[in-house]
Amino acid sequence: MNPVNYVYLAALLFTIGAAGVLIRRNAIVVFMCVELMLNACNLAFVTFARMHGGLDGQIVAFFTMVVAAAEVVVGLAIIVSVFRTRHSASVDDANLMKL
Amino acid sequence: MNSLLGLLIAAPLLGAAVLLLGGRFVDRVAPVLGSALAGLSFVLGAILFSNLLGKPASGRAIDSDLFTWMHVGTFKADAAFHLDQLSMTFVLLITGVGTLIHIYSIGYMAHDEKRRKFFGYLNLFLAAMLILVLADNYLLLYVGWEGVGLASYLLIGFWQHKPSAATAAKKAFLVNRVGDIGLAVAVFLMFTTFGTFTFQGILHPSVVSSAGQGKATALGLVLLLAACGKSAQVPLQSWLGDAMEGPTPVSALIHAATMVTAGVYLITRSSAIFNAAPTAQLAVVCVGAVTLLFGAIVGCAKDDIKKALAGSTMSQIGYMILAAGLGPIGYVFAIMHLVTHGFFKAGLFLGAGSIMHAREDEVDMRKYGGLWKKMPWTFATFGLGYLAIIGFPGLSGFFSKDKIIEAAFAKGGTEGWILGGAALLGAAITAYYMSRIMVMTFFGKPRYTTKAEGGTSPEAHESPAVMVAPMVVLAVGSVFAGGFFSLGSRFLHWLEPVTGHSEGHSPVSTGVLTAATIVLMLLGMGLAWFQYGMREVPAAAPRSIWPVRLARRDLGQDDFNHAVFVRGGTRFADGLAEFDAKGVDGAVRGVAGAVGGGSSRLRKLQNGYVRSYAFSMFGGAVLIVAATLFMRAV
Amino acid sequence: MTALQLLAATGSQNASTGEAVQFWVLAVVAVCGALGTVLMRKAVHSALCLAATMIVLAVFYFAQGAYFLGVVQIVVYTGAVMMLFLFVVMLVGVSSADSLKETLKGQRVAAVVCGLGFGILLIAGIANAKLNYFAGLGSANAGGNPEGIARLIFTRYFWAFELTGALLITAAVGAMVLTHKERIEKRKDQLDLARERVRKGEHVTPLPAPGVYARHNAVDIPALLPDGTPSELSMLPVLRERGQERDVSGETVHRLAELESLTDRHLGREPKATYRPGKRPALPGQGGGEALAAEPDRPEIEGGETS
Amino acid sequence: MSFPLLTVTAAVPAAGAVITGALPAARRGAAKATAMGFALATLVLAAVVTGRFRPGGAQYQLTESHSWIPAFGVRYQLGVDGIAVVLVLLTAVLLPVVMLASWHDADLPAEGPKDKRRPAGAFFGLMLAIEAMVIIAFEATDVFLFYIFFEAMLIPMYFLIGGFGQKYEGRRAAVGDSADESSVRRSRAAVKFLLYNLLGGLVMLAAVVALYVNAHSFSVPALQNAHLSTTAERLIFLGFMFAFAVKAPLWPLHTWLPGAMGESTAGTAVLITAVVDKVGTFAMLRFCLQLFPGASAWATPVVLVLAVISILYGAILAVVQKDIKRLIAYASISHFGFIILGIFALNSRGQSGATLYMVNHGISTAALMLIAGFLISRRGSALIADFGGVQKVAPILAGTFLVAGLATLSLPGLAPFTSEFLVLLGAFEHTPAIGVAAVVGIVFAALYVLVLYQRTMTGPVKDGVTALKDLKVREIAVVAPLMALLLFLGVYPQPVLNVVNPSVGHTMSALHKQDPKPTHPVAEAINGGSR
Repeated sequence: MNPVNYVYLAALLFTIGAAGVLIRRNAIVVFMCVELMLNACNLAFVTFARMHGGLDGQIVAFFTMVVAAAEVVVGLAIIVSVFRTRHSASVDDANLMKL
Repeated sequence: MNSLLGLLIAAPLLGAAVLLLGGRFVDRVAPVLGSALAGLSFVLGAILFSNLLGKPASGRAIDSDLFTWMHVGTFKADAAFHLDQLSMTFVLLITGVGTLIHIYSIGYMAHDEKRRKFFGYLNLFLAAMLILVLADNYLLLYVGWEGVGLASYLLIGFWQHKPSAATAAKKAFLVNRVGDIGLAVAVFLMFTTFGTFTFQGILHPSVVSSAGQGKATALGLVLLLAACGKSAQVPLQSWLGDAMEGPTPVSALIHAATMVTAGVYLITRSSAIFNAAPTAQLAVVCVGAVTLLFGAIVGCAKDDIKKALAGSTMSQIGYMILAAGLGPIGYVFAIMHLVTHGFFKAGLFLGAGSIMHAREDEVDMRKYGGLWKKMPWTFATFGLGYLAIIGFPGLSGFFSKDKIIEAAFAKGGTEGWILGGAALLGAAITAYYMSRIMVMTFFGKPRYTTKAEGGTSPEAHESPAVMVAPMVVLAVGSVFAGGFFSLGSRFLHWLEPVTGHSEGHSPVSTGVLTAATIVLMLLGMGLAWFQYGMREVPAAAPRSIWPVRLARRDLGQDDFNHAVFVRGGTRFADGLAEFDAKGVDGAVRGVAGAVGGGSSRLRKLQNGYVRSYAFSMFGGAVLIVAATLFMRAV
Repeated sequence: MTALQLLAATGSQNASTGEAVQFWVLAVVAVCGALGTVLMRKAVHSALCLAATMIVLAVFYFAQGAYFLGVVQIVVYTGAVMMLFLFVVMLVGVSSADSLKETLKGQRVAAVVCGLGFGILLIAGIANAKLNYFAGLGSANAGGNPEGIARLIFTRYFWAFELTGALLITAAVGAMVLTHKERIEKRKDQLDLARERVRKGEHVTPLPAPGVYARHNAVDIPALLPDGTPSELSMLPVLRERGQERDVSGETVHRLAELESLTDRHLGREPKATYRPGKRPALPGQGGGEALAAEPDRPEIEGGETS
Repeated sequence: MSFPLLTVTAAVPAAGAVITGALPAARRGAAKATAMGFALATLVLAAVVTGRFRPGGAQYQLTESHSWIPAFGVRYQLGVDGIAVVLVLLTAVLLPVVMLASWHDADLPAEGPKDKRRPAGAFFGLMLAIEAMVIIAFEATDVFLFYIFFEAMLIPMYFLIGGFGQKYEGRRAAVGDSADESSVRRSRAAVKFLLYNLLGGLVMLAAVVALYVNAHSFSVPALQNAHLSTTAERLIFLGFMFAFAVKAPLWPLHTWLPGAMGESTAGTAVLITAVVDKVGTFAMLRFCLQLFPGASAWATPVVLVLAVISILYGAILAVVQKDIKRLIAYASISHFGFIILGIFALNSRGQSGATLYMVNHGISTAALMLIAGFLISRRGSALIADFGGVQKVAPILAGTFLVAGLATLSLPGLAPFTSEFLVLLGAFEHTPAIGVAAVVGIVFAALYVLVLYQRTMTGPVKDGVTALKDLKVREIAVVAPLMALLLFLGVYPQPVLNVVNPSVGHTMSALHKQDPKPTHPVAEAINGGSR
């Protein structure tokens, strides 16, 4: 098997995640889909690291994880506080920016 | 001597500065200080004059280079002065008459609370006029040219609280500005053609002819435009009548004796250019001839004594311009008439001022009459000026005007006959309108009722000595100047080195011409006496036939200007303002509106749903990936 | 050296068969998990599916020689992050499911089309790229994978690493600030609450306690109103939300009717009063209580006594 | 390394802006004093710069150069030529004068709600910020550096226009519109100003990028030797010219100016027209002509015609304006026409004249506008129709107003005449028809000035004017130096020309042009040597 299949898999997961972001309305699920996309990218990075024979790809994936963790923390905090005020976790309900 | 030249100008300039900036502190000394500085400048002029007389006739010139004014590349404009016979003549006239009028004003303006400013402006005028005639290049001349325009503006509008005065001042300045265009273009043309604009550089027959007749004609025409503006010649004559809104000493000094003759100075000074451009000369004589008749006709119809005199001034300057346009035959006589005119017209205006002073600024001659008994000094001096201007034999006007008529005939051919005829006719009309003024003012019964008699007018009285004295001096000048100048062709020899002179040969003999002039003059006087002396002058102007009405309305000059320039210009400007708001700015606002409309449609994409935005991002990403792949594939 | 390590170490065009098998099996799981994340209606299920995918990915990391990352993936992602997700899901309402109705016109179709297009483009792009040679991590991992990563992090990526530290701290502080609720008014004590109730005019008395006739005082049974219908106020809303409500009102009323008919028969009169919901017995509490107390073998009694 | 004089000259007002702006709103007096102190310090520094500048030396002097963004070759590169020196000095001279004139403009308004009041510190801080940016724009010899400050000065200007309107002593005249309406119009004018200039800046940005792509440098001295293809040169020239023509402003890109000047305070209006807009004409000289000589020559006919249109159009529209400030704004449009005419006459008379014109116009417009501001604030209205007979009640005000007006109509003896003459001469040398057409502008100039003077100052004293007070000591202190400068430069402009001429010579050599020779030079024999 050619390890490039990992990249195909990553592309597939990324696409599914992206579609999920567009389709789902529950902010938490949207967030999960974003995480899915990030994970797909990580997989691609790891595969590329293997392809190039260096660890830099893994480092990038590592940083991605760190940043994702930070993002999750803040993002979920936002969701919680939005939920508190609006009693809804739907992204469609947070539409105060609408004209 | 060189430094005296600077001092000559500096004296009145200093006076202007002190009087205008000094504030209330100099209020009390203002009349004396202003007059003293004018007198000082006259004394300096006299010293310079004696110095010039001491030099040989060909080398009578004093130069004074003060500093470099502007210097860019090959362009160099100096603040430099050049005194020769021509400018000397003007210096003496300006400072002499100027001093007299300063003195007169001490009396005339005694009760005006702003007299400090008045004397300041008068001094400013003297300085500017001196710069005008002493400049050694056309640019500095331009400075003086506009400077006298400014002084004229300030003095015409001296009684600013009168809207008519403010309007007249503005009009004078604007019409003069139109003429200034000519002078400015002349300077540009000189520089691009000759690379210089100094008198010494350009005013030389070989230099002017090197540029060709076309350039010379162009120069002559633009200079004529300038002269028309300043000297109130047709078609830029309309401001002079209104300029009579200014105090009468101003009318005497600026709008009779000195400033309005600057055009004559300009043409005479530029004789080398005009000599090389017959077409331009023809234009000059046409302007002169037309104006001399125009002014004379207007002068016949006016009941306002100052406006009648203004018409006369216009006419007399027409004579001068005519003479100057005749070329070397006429330059000297143009200047001679200018000087004699300076005396008698200033005298006449001062006389008019004296009458107005006595009659509380009443200017309507129909409300005068029989003043000779009450104002003997004024009557005497005014009468002498009157005799001088109509060319009564032996008085100044006779000598100078007669020469001009002769020179006009000497032009030769049809042209000569037409010009000479016009000049002769002008002499007759001059006699008529001046006699009219004289008769209506001094003779007949008084057409007013004094307060003592239960009327509104004050009792007429003779003016104080400080006003009478200058009038007497000017009357003496009016009587004797012409004879003095003509005796042994003194004036001719004095000026010839500058202007050149050639004797013309008139197709009519001198004796016949003189006789004809005298006869015409007597005819004019007789007609006036018949019309105004023999019968009662109505207190209000009677309805008359249309030529008289037209003449009363300044031959329609203001109507024309108003219809074409004022109303047309206003309409054009309003249209342009509309265009600016709707057209230029409208185009901009149209674009803004289109953008606004477009974005209010596009705004609907902003539906506030985050998923929709995310979709846009994702769609964009898809497009970018597709484009990248496509580009790589291609 | 495990077999996996060996597999990863060899720089070659092809992975070993073992890895291939593992890939094909787990890839299916991963994709299913991903689809599940997107398609499950309940957030909890989505989260679990995502966790499954993440674990699979961790295995793939191991397979590709990224041991450190594999561990981090399991510990941080599957462990910490996913638990955080679940936590929030519980906080926000575990039962809330997306309604199936799409509010944005065409959004779902467009998303699917776009997604498909994107996927096809990506895959076409990858196929186009001819990624054939894999250098492998043999030399890079020679000193141990964590050691190699540590070396890089603390040398070349030192500043980036420091920055991530700052980022994490900021994120933590940010999360606290965002979720912290400042108490801006005085905390209401019992007196205030009582006053408020009186002022509003509803529930002047305390809320009814759950449970019926002392036999059913368990929290999952609503109290009955005088007409025999259950009082919603007496129940915890959470239980009702979960569908864990036990309505015993029908049974009780029925039994009451039985009791009355029994009494009528005993007193020898016409059984006129059958159960009608609108009609109330004169003193149902008293009479009922006695009657029910006489019933010895009701299984609910035990439950009721315990509470 | 030598003392970075140019940097310090720009940094002092910048520091002043920060400090003044940071002072608490209550400390109004302190803010004013601080701002004035910094402005005067800048004036001293500008004087030192002028003193250190050697006319006839290197083209750019007192240079500083540091790498800034090496990836794009952007350098922090300063240097002044003669043109920049006089303009820096002009800016430094005008700022204290404008501040003194605006001393109470930012005080609390007599009426209006409290929340609409703005601190004086912000007003004076913004002025200093503009000064700093303008000075550095004059000094920059790096296109990118120039561009940044060319754009950045819009921000403080925007707040000055939008935030501070004309202040009236006592009540507004009943004839004017309400304070709210004027506030709305003011913010619209500010937005218009910003949009116009941003658009210009945007086009210029594209040209700046294109310039770098084509020439791989931003340094003016280096770019002078760069070779661009004809098409590229023309397109980049157009991009630059558009921005400068908006700023200058040249017809038909002028419509922002009357609004901006009409709605803001007199001091702000002076800053717009006498300081900020000068950057546009200055940049035409430095960038358009020096970097794109071929394209400049190519575009000259069109620019000259537009300049003549500006001259006549601005002057004619000035005549029919009903608002004093808008009248002055249109007059400025006319004057900018003259400046651009001189610049694109492509000869030394025109360019020296245009530079001198920038200085003189700065002074004369400042004088006219500031005195008009005093007048308007006294009367509570800017409408010409509300005035009449002012000279009777306030002779000093009327007199100085007349002098400033006469300077505006270029009366000989006052500063603007010399420059206007040189500009017209240059234009005439280039194309006589253009010169003659432009000369007609002097009649209209006389018309609008005299009409303004006649309607406001002369005639019977109108109601509402009777109690008008004459100039106070502070206001005389504002007007006197301007008057002195007008007179001095009118009589003796040579000091400025001496500084400017060598730089114009550099520009001329960059243009590969020489002054036209007289067609029929006066023979030496007759002339007896040039005087």
